[in-house]
Amino acid sequence: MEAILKSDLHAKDAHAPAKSTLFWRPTAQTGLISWLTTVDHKKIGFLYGVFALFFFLVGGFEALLIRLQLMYPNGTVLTAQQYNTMFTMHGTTMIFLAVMPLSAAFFNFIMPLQIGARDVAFPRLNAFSLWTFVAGAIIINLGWFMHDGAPDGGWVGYAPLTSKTFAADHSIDMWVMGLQLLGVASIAASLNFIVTIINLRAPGMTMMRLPVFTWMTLITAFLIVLSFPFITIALVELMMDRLFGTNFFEVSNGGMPILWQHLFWVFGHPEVYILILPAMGIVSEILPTFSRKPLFGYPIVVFSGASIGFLGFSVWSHHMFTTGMGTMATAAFSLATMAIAVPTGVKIFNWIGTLWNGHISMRTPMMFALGFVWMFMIGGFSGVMHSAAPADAQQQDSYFVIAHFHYVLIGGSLFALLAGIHYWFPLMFGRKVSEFWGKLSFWVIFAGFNITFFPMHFLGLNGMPRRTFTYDANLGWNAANFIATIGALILGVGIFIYFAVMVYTFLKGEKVAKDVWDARTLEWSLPNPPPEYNYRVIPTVHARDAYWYNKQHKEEIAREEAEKAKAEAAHGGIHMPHQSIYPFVASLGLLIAAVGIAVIDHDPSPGFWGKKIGVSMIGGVVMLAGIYFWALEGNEGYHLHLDDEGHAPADKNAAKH
Amino acid sequence: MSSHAGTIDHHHDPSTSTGIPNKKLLMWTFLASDCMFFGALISTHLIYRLHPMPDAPSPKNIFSIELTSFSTFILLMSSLMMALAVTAIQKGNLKSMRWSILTTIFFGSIFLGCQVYEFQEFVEIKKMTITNSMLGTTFFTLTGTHGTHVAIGVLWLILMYVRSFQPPEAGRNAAWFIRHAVHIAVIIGAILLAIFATLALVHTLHTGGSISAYFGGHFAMLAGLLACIAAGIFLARPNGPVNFGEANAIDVESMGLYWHFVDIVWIVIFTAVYLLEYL
Amino acid sequence: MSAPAHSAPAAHDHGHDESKFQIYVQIAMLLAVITGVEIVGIYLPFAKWIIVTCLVVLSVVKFMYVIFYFMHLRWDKPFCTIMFFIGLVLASGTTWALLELFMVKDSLPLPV
Amino acid sequence: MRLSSLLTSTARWGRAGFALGALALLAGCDYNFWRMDGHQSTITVAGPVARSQLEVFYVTCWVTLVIFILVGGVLAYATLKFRAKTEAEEKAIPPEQGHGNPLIELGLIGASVLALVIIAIPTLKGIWYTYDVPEDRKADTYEITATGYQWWFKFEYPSEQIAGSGALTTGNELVIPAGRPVRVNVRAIDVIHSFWVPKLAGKVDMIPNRGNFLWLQADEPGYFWGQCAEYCGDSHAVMRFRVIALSPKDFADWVAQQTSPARNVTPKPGETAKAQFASLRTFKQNESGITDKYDVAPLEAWKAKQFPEKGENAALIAQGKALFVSKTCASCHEVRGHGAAGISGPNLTHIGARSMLAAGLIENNAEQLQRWIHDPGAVKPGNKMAKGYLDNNIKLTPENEVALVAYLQSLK
Ligand code: HEA
Ligand code: HEA
Ligand code: HEC
Ligand code: CUA
Ligand SMILES: [Cu+2]
Repeated sequence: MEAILKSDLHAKDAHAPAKSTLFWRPTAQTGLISWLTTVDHKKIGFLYGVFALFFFLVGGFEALLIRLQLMYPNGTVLTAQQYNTMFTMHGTTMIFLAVMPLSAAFFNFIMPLQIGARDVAFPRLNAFSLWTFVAGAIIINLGWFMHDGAPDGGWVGYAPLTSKTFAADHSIDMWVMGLQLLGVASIAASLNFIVTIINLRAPGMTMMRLPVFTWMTLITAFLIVLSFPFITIALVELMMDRLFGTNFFEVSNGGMPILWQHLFWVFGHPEVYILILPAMGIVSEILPTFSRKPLFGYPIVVFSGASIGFLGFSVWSHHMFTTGMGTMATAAFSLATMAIAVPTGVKIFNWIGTLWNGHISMRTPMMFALGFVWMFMIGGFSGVMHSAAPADAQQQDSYFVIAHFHYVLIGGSLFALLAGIHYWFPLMFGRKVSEFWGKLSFWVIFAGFNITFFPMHFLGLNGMPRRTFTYDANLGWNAANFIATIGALILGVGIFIYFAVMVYTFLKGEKVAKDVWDARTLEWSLPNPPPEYNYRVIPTVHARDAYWYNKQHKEEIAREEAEKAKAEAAHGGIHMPHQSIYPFVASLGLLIAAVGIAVIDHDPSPGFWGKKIGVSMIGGVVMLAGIYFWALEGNEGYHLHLDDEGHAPADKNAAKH
Repeated sequence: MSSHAGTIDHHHDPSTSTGIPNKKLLMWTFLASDCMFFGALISTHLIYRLHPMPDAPSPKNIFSIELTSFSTFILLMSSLMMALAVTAIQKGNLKSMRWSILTTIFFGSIFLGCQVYEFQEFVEIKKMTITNSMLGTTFFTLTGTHGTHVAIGVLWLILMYVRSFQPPEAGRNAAWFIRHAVHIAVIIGAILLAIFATLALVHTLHTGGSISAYFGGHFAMLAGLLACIAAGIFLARPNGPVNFGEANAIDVESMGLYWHFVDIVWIVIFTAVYLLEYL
Repeated sequence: MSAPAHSAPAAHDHGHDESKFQIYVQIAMLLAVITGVEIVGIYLPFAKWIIVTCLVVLSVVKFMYVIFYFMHLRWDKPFCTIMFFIGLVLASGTTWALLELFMVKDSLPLPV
Repeated sequence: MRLSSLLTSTARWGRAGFALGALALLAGCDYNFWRMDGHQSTITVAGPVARSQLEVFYVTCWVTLVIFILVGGVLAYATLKFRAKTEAEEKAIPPEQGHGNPLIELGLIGASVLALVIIAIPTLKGIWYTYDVPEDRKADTYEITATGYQWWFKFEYPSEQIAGSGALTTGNELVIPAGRPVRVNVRAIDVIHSFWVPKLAGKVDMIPNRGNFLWLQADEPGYFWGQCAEYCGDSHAVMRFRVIALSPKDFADWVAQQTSPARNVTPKPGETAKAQFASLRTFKQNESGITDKYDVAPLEAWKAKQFPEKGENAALIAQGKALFVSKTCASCHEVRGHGAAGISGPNLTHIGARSMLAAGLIENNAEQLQRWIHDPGAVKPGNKMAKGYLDNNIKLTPENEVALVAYLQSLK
């Protein structure tokens, strides 16, 4: 393993004795400390998943309240302010705290396994991303527990409604600072993924052999690092307006509120592809596995993913067709938006091509994946209807948009993510959800989803505006709203079944051997759950569906592995990174600083800055200290020496080099 | 594990799939992302410059192109020194690297000093604040963000410089840790004191005050500055073997990429924000 | 993590580095000169568009020199260049598009 | 459980789910939502702009529907046809196959592009057509300025100038001539709003510091529902308005009536204010403010509102007129000719002749009007009138309320 040793740049430490008196080297494998200090991509992925699912339930609960309020005309479940808070938090939660981190969970857990790596390129940065995400989620949700209440500016936070003049309390501050932290977390994580995918591929894993899910991870990561800066700047400008009285969106001093919309949607449109591309990656793994065929048109699926990502940067103004951009700009964005249908269609066609002539086995993941293809198609078609600007003038901000994006977000992203959970569950936990309960939950979710959102197309065309807490009985919207609410309740039941079964399976589900699905990609060559070091021997990749090839060439591969294992043992065992608390400390500092900026009153009486600056500074110092120690403690790690059964010796420190 | 002295190829890292060291790839990707940050900020500034309020202040009457040209020149030179620092450490020439880094820090601090001076002048003499006009808002935010990047760069340079004195087995050496912290504090102190002393001197000269009054009035500040410099020299004396060498070139190089990027952003700002206003 | 173990890493060209020093200094001088030309340029009595074009071109030249030499893109793997240019091109493209969008007649802010 | 039994049982459950859904559908059948002809329908349109937008929609709808049937058909076929029937077949590996087929891919890409071209052509036409009044109709165009406020609309008629007080101004009900193109300049002062009358035209945003406009035309006289379509804070949902299109003659009459000052009702000597008040009942949260009869013939109802109410009590009205000033109403509302010239609320000069109150939220009748001035905040969450006048601790007695109501009703 010369390679790994070389990547370890602390040359001198090679001779250093084990004990460090200055830096805490946690080694706990269980308990709170082990989770707070973990740098293992699998544990981090698991934590992302747990937080994401929790927030999905919270967001779903908010959605149910929305639906209950709208069940009948002139509903009284929520007040206007509560309702506005609810859809703001529902949108923000679902997009930033549920679907994105759930994708991140898969990026973390699966992607390194798929490329035959032992971890991501920067394990501690990975931990930092996780905890910063958690910090952001806390800040956004802090309002529920405070007098000012949770944010109510809509998930797009259009200025000047979110400026100090029209939203004087702290709720918007929390929204801004929370999103800001989520941005930091997402960018840091994505930088890490990009480097990992580009640089840590196993020998033979060329770019055109990468599993499609890994490809989509790469493209998504690119979208994140390139689009989040725009919302970051938009939020900085809004925050400067709110804190220091600058003029970015201050109309009386020449500010143009429309600028916020541009900055937001330059981010916002790529964001929706950030939500869908991982889903497409998951589906591109599941369909071949259960059709028992390689993916049809691999290169073109990859290429279309990249072009969706690229085109995604040139269409943002289709969210602004009604802002009066003039004919030329409207036409240009209209056409560019339509163009995206082509690469997306290519994916659909190739998925069908994958099924063609296969031996399709209808297991639960496959059900969700096929559900995805159907539902996403419908959502995509209503997207194309939006892209025709004159038609969109009637649809914009109506329930037609709500229908469109729930079809792509739930029928699309969420279905695929639920499919992914089922698909990789046996690998992650060594247990498998029972087919009966899996399929039952699928059908209930599928039916509930369509009953909820299909009528919304009609509501939209019938003129029901979105973000409205009430409506009158004489507008012809009663039936559709009632049905949608019933659908949402059915959907809720479906989700409940899904999670109940998942928890049950996690605890007492049927144990399965490795590679239950007879799958194609490398991660399935691992025992389940995968050991901390992933691969005992870094695999050599010979073909696109690497593990499929290996299964076909068993002897050759066995010989190869034995040789490599010997070479590796000779070189000092498996290199593992140390656990570290400092990424957590740095995130904690960010959390404190954000609380200081967002929540503490700007009280001018005791000294100019009041207490605000104090708390923010404490946070800043904690963060800097975290980063400083993080840099100083170094990344030398330790070595694992496996015995023949693949067990590591109990005491890790003893294995230090 | 051996340090392969003399055989490290700085353009190829065999442990990665592409041969590009991870840290370098990380930095380049981050810089691509940073392009978008500054793209958003510069767009904001230019959009508002192209659609000013009727009574908007004219930048021509506010900017001082001489000062800005000077600081632009300084920043370019700092970039040169940074590039030299990287070459030095790639050849294992620690001493040369330290001097180059120190010079880079020095130039960077001059740039920051100029910016502090510029901001102060705009606010106090030209009466342009961050709140009283759109120009102030976008100008201060844009150049301020750039200045923050420079400040972070200077801090990073300082940390790297001090890091180059780290003895082997530092993890067990608490005394070193304290020395290390003091060293950093001393350098930051020296920079801050130097900036403020210089600004005060400029102020004195501008307002026609006497030099002796300046020395009298700022005695403590100047004494502190001298003390910091002395302490800095003392802490930088040769003190046994260090754990910093050719293998760390990648760290210095990544830092260099960041520093140069800050420089090229300034190239764009200098043209788009300053020069174009004079046409 | 390990790529196919390349045989002996390409011999490190120390000789090259002496000339690098020269190159760096020369480029720094060149950059300084260009900056000087730019500053003089804004006072020249030419048509505005000529000067703007010249300024843009000169800045781009400076920019390219810094990234290709100081930041060694010239000597690095092309992948680094691609990586950076993705961000650069998108950022410039978006900035350009935004400026255009705000120049459209319909987008002009209301006269006060 | 065996796989086959599994499949049948899930299929059973699936069917049960759909049955449940169908039940839900039936439950709501009193209002048939497939028939999309509500007041804000974008399908049953009443003007050329909305019609052209609808045509574009139909094109997109048909094209995508055809593609859906084709692609979905193939997908369904593939799923059913290539499904592994037995467990053995599931385990077996299908024969080695190609990894793609460039010809098919290119063909499908070409077909998609073609489909998009079919959509793109009417789209482009529509963009230019809906943008501004066609050249040949320009001369005939009627111009109006609409301004959005949190949470009501102000409408100004620049071509109807009134000596001493500028352009004719109304609130929340926009009256336009039918059969003529109307160009609406949309403005906003506080936050972003959007002007949307679904049956006449798609929406255009009202953005502070930005000069947007749209055009629309009502083919026939009619009464149309409008709605603010950009989230603008607490009461966005109930920021509504109405558009009333009148025949040229009716329109001219209306303008003549509106441009005259507020109506004066002078009490006959000796007439006393009858404290005839319907004691205010308590309203539920969000209780509807419209009666069932209301939208049977809205245009006729609106027309009826143009004439003085029967049984007016002139003395009561005079009392209300005095209260309107003493209770600070006049500081926010204008009643031209009655010395009230506030500008932060809707112009009330002819409020009695409007069909709706509080920006299209409640019907304009005595009961609802009293409900409104009694506690505007309970009717419309967070609105500025509640903040402005109830927060000033101005308490109206029931007698005050009745007098004010009578007064406002008299302003025809
Ligand atoms: C997962 C997220 C996701 C995805 C993938 C998409 C995909 C698309 N979206 Fe959507 N969109 C959202 C999430 C998403 N959207 C959200 C959240 C909003 C609302 C934001 C807010 O305001 O709050 C929104 C809003 C939105 C609008 C603005 C509506 C408005 O507010 O007025 C528009 C307008 O053009 C649009 C268009 C599209 C298009 C053209 C696609 C295309 O990518 C779809 C392409 C797919 C297909 C077309 C189907 C498959 C193709 C074939 C089978 C090939 C053949 C087909 C043809 C030739 C037509 N979307
Ligand atoms: C990925 C994103 C995502 C997802 C998954 C969903 C899921 C759902 N959404 Fe929505 N939604 C958005 C993104 C998403 N949404 C966005 C971005 C907006 C726009 C916001 C804005 O306008 O600013 C929006 C807006 C929106 C509206 C419009 C509000 C308005 O404009 O006035 C509605 C209305 O019906 C709605 C409904 C639903 C429903 C019923 C679900 C269901 O699918 C939810 C299913 C889940 C459950 C039913 C949970 C089940 C759990 C339990 C029953 C347990 C509960 C207990 C605990 C909390 C422990 N959503
Ligand atoms: C602080 C300013 C303010 C004061 C004082 C005020 N109003 Fe209002 N009024 C408003 C505003 C603002 C609205 C629009 C509210 C909305 O629809 O959101 C309004 C709306 C109305 C309406 C409905 C108008 C329409 O076109 O729908 C009536 C009637 C009315 N006010 C009557 C009164 C009376 C009577 C009083 C005094 C008792 C009064 N107002 C005092 C600000 C005020
Ligand atoms: Cu005004 Cu919504
Ligand atoms: Cu979009």
